[in-house]
Amino acid sequence: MSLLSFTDVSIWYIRRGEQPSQAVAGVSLAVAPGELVTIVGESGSGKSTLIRSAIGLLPANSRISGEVRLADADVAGWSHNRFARYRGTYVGFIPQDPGVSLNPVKPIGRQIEDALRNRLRRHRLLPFGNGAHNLRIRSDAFRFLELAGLSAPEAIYAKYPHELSGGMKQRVLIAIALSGEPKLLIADEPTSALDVTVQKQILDHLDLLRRELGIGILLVTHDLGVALDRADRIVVMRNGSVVEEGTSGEFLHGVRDDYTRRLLDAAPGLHTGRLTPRPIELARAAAGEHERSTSEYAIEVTNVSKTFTTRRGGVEHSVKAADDVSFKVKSGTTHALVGESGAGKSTIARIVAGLTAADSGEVRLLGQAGRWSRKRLSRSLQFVYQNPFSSLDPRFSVADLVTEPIRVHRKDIGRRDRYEIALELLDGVRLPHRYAKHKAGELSGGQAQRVAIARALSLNPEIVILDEAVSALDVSVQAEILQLLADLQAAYSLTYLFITHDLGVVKLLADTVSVLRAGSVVESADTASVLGNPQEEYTKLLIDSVPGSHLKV
Amino acid sequence: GADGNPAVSAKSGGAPVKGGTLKFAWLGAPESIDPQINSSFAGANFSNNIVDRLLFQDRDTGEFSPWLATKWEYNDDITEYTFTLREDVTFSDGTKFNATSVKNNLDQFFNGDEALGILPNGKSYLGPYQETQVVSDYVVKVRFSAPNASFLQLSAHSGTGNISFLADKTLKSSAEDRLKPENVISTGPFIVTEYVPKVRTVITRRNDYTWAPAALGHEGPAYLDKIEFITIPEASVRVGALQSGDVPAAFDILPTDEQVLTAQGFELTARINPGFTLGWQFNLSLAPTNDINVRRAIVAATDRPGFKKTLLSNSEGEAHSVLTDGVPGFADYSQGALKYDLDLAKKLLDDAGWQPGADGIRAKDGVKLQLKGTGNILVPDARVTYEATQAALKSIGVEVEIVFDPRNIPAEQLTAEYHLANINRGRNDVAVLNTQLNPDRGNGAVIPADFPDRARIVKTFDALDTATGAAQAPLAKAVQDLIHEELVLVDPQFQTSQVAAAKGVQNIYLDGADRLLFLTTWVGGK
Amino acid sequence: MNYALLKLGRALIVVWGAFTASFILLYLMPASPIELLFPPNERASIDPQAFKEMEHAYGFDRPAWQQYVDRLLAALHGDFGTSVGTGQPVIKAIGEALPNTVILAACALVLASLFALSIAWVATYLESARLRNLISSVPPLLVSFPSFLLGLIIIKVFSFQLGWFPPISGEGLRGLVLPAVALAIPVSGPIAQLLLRNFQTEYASPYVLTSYSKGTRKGKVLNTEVLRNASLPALTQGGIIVGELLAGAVITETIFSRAGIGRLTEDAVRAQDVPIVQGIVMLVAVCFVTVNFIVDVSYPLVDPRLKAVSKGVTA
Amino acid sequence: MTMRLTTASGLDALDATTPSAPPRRRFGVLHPVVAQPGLVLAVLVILLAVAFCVIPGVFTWKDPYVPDTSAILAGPSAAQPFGTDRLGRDIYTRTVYGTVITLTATLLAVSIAFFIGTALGLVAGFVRGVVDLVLMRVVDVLLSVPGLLLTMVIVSALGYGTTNVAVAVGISSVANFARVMRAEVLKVTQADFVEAAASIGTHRLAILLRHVLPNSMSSVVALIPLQFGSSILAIAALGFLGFGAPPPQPEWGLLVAEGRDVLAVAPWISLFPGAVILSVVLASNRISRALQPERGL
Ligand SMILES: Nc1ncnc2c1ncn2[C@@H]1O[C@H](COP(=O)(O)OP(=O)(O)OP(=O)(O)O)[C@@H](O)[C@H]1O
Ligand SMILES: Nc1ncnc2c1ncn2[C@@H]1O[C@H](COP(=O)(O)OP(=O)(O)OP(=O)(O)O)[C@@H](O)[C@H]1O
Ligand SMILES: [Mg+2]
Ligand SMILES: [Mg+2]
Repeated sequence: MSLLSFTDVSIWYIRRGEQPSQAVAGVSLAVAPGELVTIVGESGSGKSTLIRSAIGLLPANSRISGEVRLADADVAGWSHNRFARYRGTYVGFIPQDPGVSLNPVKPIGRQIEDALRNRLRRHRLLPFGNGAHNLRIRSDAFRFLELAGLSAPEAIYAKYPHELSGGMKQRVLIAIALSGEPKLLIADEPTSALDVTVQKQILDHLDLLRRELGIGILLVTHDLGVALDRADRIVVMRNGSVVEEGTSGEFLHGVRDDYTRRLLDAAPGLHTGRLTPRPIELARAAAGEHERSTSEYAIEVTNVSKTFTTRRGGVEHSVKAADDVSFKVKSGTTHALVGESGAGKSTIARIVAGLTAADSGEVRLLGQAGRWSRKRLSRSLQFVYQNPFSSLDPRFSVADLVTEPIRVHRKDIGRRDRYEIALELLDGVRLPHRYAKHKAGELSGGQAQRVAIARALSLNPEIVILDEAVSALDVSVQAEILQLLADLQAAYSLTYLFITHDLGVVKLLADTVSVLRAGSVVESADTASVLGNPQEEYTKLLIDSVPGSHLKV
Repeated sequence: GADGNPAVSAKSGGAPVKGGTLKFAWLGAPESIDPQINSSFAGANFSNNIVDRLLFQDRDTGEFSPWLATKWEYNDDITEYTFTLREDVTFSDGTKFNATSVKNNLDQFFNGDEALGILPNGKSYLGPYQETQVVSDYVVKVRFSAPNASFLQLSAHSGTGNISFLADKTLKSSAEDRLKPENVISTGPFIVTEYVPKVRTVITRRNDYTWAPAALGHEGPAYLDKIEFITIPEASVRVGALQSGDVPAAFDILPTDEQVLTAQGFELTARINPGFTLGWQFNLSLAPTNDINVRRAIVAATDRPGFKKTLLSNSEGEAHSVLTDGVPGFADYSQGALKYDLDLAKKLLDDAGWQPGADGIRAKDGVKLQLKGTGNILVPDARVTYEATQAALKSIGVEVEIVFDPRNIPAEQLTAEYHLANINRGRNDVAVLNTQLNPDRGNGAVIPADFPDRARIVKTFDALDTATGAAQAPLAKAVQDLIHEELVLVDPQFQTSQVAAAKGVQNIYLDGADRLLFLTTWVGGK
Repeated sequence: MNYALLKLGRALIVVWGAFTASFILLYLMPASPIELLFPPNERASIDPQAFKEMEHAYGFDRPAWQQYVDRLLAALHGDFGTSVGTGQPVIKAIGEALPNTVILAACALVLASLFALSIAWVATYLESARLRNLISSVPPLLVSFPSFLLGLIIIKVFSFQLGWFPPISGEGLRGLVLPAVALAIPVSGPIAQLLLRNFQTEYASPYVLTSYSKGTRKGKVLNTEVLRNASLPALTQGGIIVGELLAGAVITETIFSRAGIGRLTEDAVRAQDVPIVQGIVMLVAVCFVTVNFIVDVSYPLVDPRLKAVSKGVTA
Repeated sequence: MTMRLTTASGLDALDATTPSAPPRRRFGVLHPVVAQPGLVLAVLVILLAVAFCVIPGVFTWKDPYVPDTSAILAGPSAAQPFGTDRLGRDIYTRTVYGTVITLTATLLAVSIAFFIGTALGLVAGFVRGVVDLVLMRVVDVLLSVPGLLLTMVIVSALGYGTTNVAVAVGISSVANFARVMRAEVLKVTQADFVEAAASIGTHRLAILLRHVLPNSMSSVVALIPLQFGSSILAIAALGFLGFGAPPPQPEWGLLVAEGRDVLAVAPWISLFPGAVILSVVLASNRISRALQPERGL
């Protein structure tokens, strides 16, 4: 018998005055004890909606039809209070974002004790005010924290969530989910917000729990690599329906569905070599040619250091974001900076782009040292931000956005001409002309990032710095943008400084790579040698953690 | 005096009952319990019960009779007053009241005392005060540098500017100490025993009080043990508290509530405020009110009988003169200069060349008949009558803008910008005309220095200071003629009143200046 | 510690600013305060000599800057001069009025908070969208109600019509009920709006889902998770709420015949009793900055996120 | 922090295979009426109030100023829907004609608050440093004295009258706009697109005018109707206390105040204008809520 079964479940969201929108359309699915089922799909495909219905956590504006069976009960549409009996004890839940899923003003220990108390009270095991029970609860809490992979629970027991790292918070959440000793765990992208190394640890741990405790796990992810690595069964969802279902092996041997195929192709972890640029119809930016430098290295960073000092609640903290960093980038090539969150990647990128001043060290661009004026610098170097929506003024039209640099630099070019240039630039990033009149807010993430790239190219720069320019995008969109970048690089002979935390992406695009950790360069060489033959322990760990990297298509 | 509007008055029922506490709700609160600081209405009403006057003024005839002084005389110039004092009067701390007490009090009232922080509170009331001489233990002489006929009434006055006598201990107390009840010592029938600013003031009977004014027909101490003055600023709450029985008596009853309360069986004690009738004084220095025809027209457009019929309450009176009916020397102009005649008003303006303009407002030589005036927010019905006059004037092409709360308009601005200034000044003496309108004194009508015949006008006014009693009557008539007929200085609206309402409280007494005197009041009956 | 000093410095600057601003405003007033001692139509007949002496006695005849410096120095010693109306020292007049207002305001604050909290709680707890909307529409109604009419209506209904409470709040707790309610209602409006919004945002936070997933019932989720997070930010409005209470007292105290800061304010403004008005402005400003200072300094203590971060532990 | 973006459909619209049309509206043009009856009602109330200002003659044929001694203190009836006052004037007519006085004053107050406040907030938030420090202390001072008290003090300094009251209410609300504007400007200047504009060498003033100002306006604009409502209340409260428009002007607060003393005898004098004030304030608050950028739930 299965722990959880969905039978023809459909879920709608209603909004006043609008037609209900269907987020899940007739899904049937079951999870057996000891089984790990993953649901894969792009953002908005209804993954979260579906699994939340199994624990009664759908928002109030949702409507459900079909049957959601936990053990023997059909729980579809139950109220919170009615559901309380099943939650925790029968089904545990690991939420998507550990950063916001713990109450920020409660100590960790209390949060897990709450869960334990709920269970004990329900079983009428907890007479009020009994010290022995409090002790028992505490030792239980320690036990579950350990079970979730936190080796020293005493150390974090009295701490608050903000004092823990993302991985630790996620483990606390796992401990909370386990504390009711549930038969079924539901995890909604439990690792998407975490670094790859941490992600691997957490997933390994879930695997272990499943094997040791025989818990059934329903795992949602948008990363096909993760699914292929671990799942007994993979379910691919799109637009609310299941488009394909099968085992990992079946998937690798060929999929029927076109969409699944594309997902598979796009998964960075499965890639082996560099992208080949496709030809682009050159639309020479009308901003005019300017002399291109002839120096061998476009970027030379020498002994750059940067320390940030912040005040919080009156106390000063200093963080060494860049520590004696040096690397060089040949003109016309791509250099990748990789490392975990907080390693200092952005800081270095911003120093190179002149957005942040370094404490010490030297940055040489196109063979020239010394200070560049903003205007001069922006002709040769452009910066593309991680989040296209925040880097594009939401009130400007796409045409205005991509030609804003031209408006600033070339007062002689009139409005009409600028519009022409804008259309050419949109061609360059393969965005249909009709978007020229749209506002940035009306675009999808991928489209917006294309606009940001077009804007960066408008002044015909030699260097483009891309700070996690694709991290915020869905895998399939990510692949398209990466391809576009490769195409553009070939067409315009650009030098890229490419920042990412995803080694899979590095393989696709970078000629050389620097691995950063806590502000300093651990290893810096050409991509093939770093990835193929890592010298440092840390690099090895990073490479090992890339999901799907062990699989062979 | 003429009694055009008999005031509603409580009937006293049965024999007086001794004892009991009276809770008495009213609008204001004494800003200080020092009787010499008496600029507020509530302050004067409260202190009237803890002090005595030299003389007692009959509220109907205006005649003076003995109180603390048994005898009084003045010289022919009316610059020197000699009072012979009662010898059995004591302050509540046991010290004697004598000629020195009078001197010390008048001196401090006039000069203040910087060391004690006492302001010269009486400076503007005592006028040309020079000194007080102690003739003997119980004879005292008050001297002025110029004739001051009105001092006689002032010595009986209980309204703003009254003279109160305090014991030496009080006179030597600092301003701050005088906020403590035990330091405020006087000769009156009650002693202040509790003072919570803006909330409550309690006065308690003096049992050894034996010097009530004979004219009041009362002997010995007061009947009530205690009176608790409770401040309820909101009119509707005050009446509500009265109706719900939370307080048995209340003062400052609004005209609109009179009828309701009478219908509910409350007894109303009401009296017209003696002195000026409430109204506008014209500004003779400003165009267009410097045109006598404009002034005449405004006076003719004011429907005084109409107000009495439709807007005013029972206790309020139609204005017959610049003076209220009861003031000695009053003359009636209601059928003459003050007659309501809208057509006449129009004709006056037409004849004077004020032609209606496109917007309906009259104009002459580019000057529009647009006037600025002040109103009065303290007397509720003043709002109504002024607004009615305003509407009537509008209908004949005169536009008036009224500022109803003129309290923060400085005097200079008032004379420089306002054509019509509200007056409403209490004093049961014709001298009030002199202080207010004499071009050499208050000059309320802002008569310019080069005004034709100014000297004669001043002389007519000044003459009021040179006579008292019956001799003053023709002089008073001459001044009123000047005001209403010759110069047209004021536009009276109506006679204001004070109203108290009560159930089961007998003989609430409003004295000659319309201030409360609780000497003869008792609770009980009914 | 530095942080507290910084906040304290700011608070002092604000108080000084309020002092200066009130001095300028009041000094620029058209009429001389002495004139205002007399009824308008008697002003012309004031003896000029007496006028001068009184002006001198109050110190209104000196140059503005000198008065400013003197007053500032005196104010530093807690002396705000004496009331022009009564001759009482300002500090004393305010000191006498303050306790009444504090009691009233404290009761009103408690009532208002409880009321606002209940609205927010119930509106979040209810499952029915219709009921939820109904309850959520209460705070805007409270905010929009003309408070000057409210007191009169309350007293008319509950005192005169029903006779439940005395109309004048002289003695005892019973007399405090109506004025406290009349003051609490308008004040609770903005608080309720704020709490309602906070409750909704907090209730929509993911950690609430975590709590539910532990098997907690809805009421307990609201009490143990949402309540604190949603109501703490309301503390930052503390200064403004205290100000609102004092301002609300102006009308409430008049209607319910209570002596207090509100009545004192209205009287003083009307009578243009400059020293008293300035004293009250200073009192309010000091209350505001004190409450804000306390909130600023204590907030890190109640919100662990703002506590000194002692080096995050890393996995 | 890593953040994943979701577009409305969550799909890249470039993808030819995915339909991404927004859900169709059920009620067509009428949609907002059915969806938000409260908002529609609020707009209607405001429109009616505006109509009162512009064409009062359409709503009543009486004169708001002429006394009528034959109908003194008459209760509400078909002829006088709101009853009459002590001079026999029709309260309904006076309320209609009073709208223009109250609303013009409100408009003046809100404009003062909006322009000065927004400018202060913009400068403080954009220039930062000492200017910010000084301006924010000024705002703190304004905030430290509650609105009603501050306006009372200002009015007593400036003198009574509608205009002065409006100016005073405006000044006392400057701080609200300044604070919101500053916070918004701070938020916007943190945005990557401002840095991006600066990095291509855009002039600071151009950044301020083209990027910062337009993007920070939405919150202050949403504050306008809210402030409009509270200004009506403040102006009415001052009118009630007798600081505002001189009689016989039918300013709303004054209308309520005129009935204050006769509440027991003729409650309609206060209650009807009071109800009108309530509904207009409620309506503008509702509109403000609709303008507020959506958040949470
Ligand atoms: N509370 C809600 N109200 C209305 N629509 C919603 C709500 N939550 C989600 N949706 C919509 O339902 C659809 C499915 O959302 P869901 O969160 O289940 O997708 P998902 O696959 O989990 O996406 P992601 O990978 O971004 O988490 C989306 O179009 C989303 O916009
Ligand atoms: N402006 C700043 N002020 C203070 N500290 C900063 C600032 N910018 C970065 N830091 C700190 O410097 C360190 C490195 O940050 P940086 O943004 O360069 O890391 P990153 O590798 O880009 O991380 P991520 O992958 O999360 O973007 C972090 O600890 C960060 O908190
Ligand atoms: Mg999801
Ligand atoms: Mg970064």
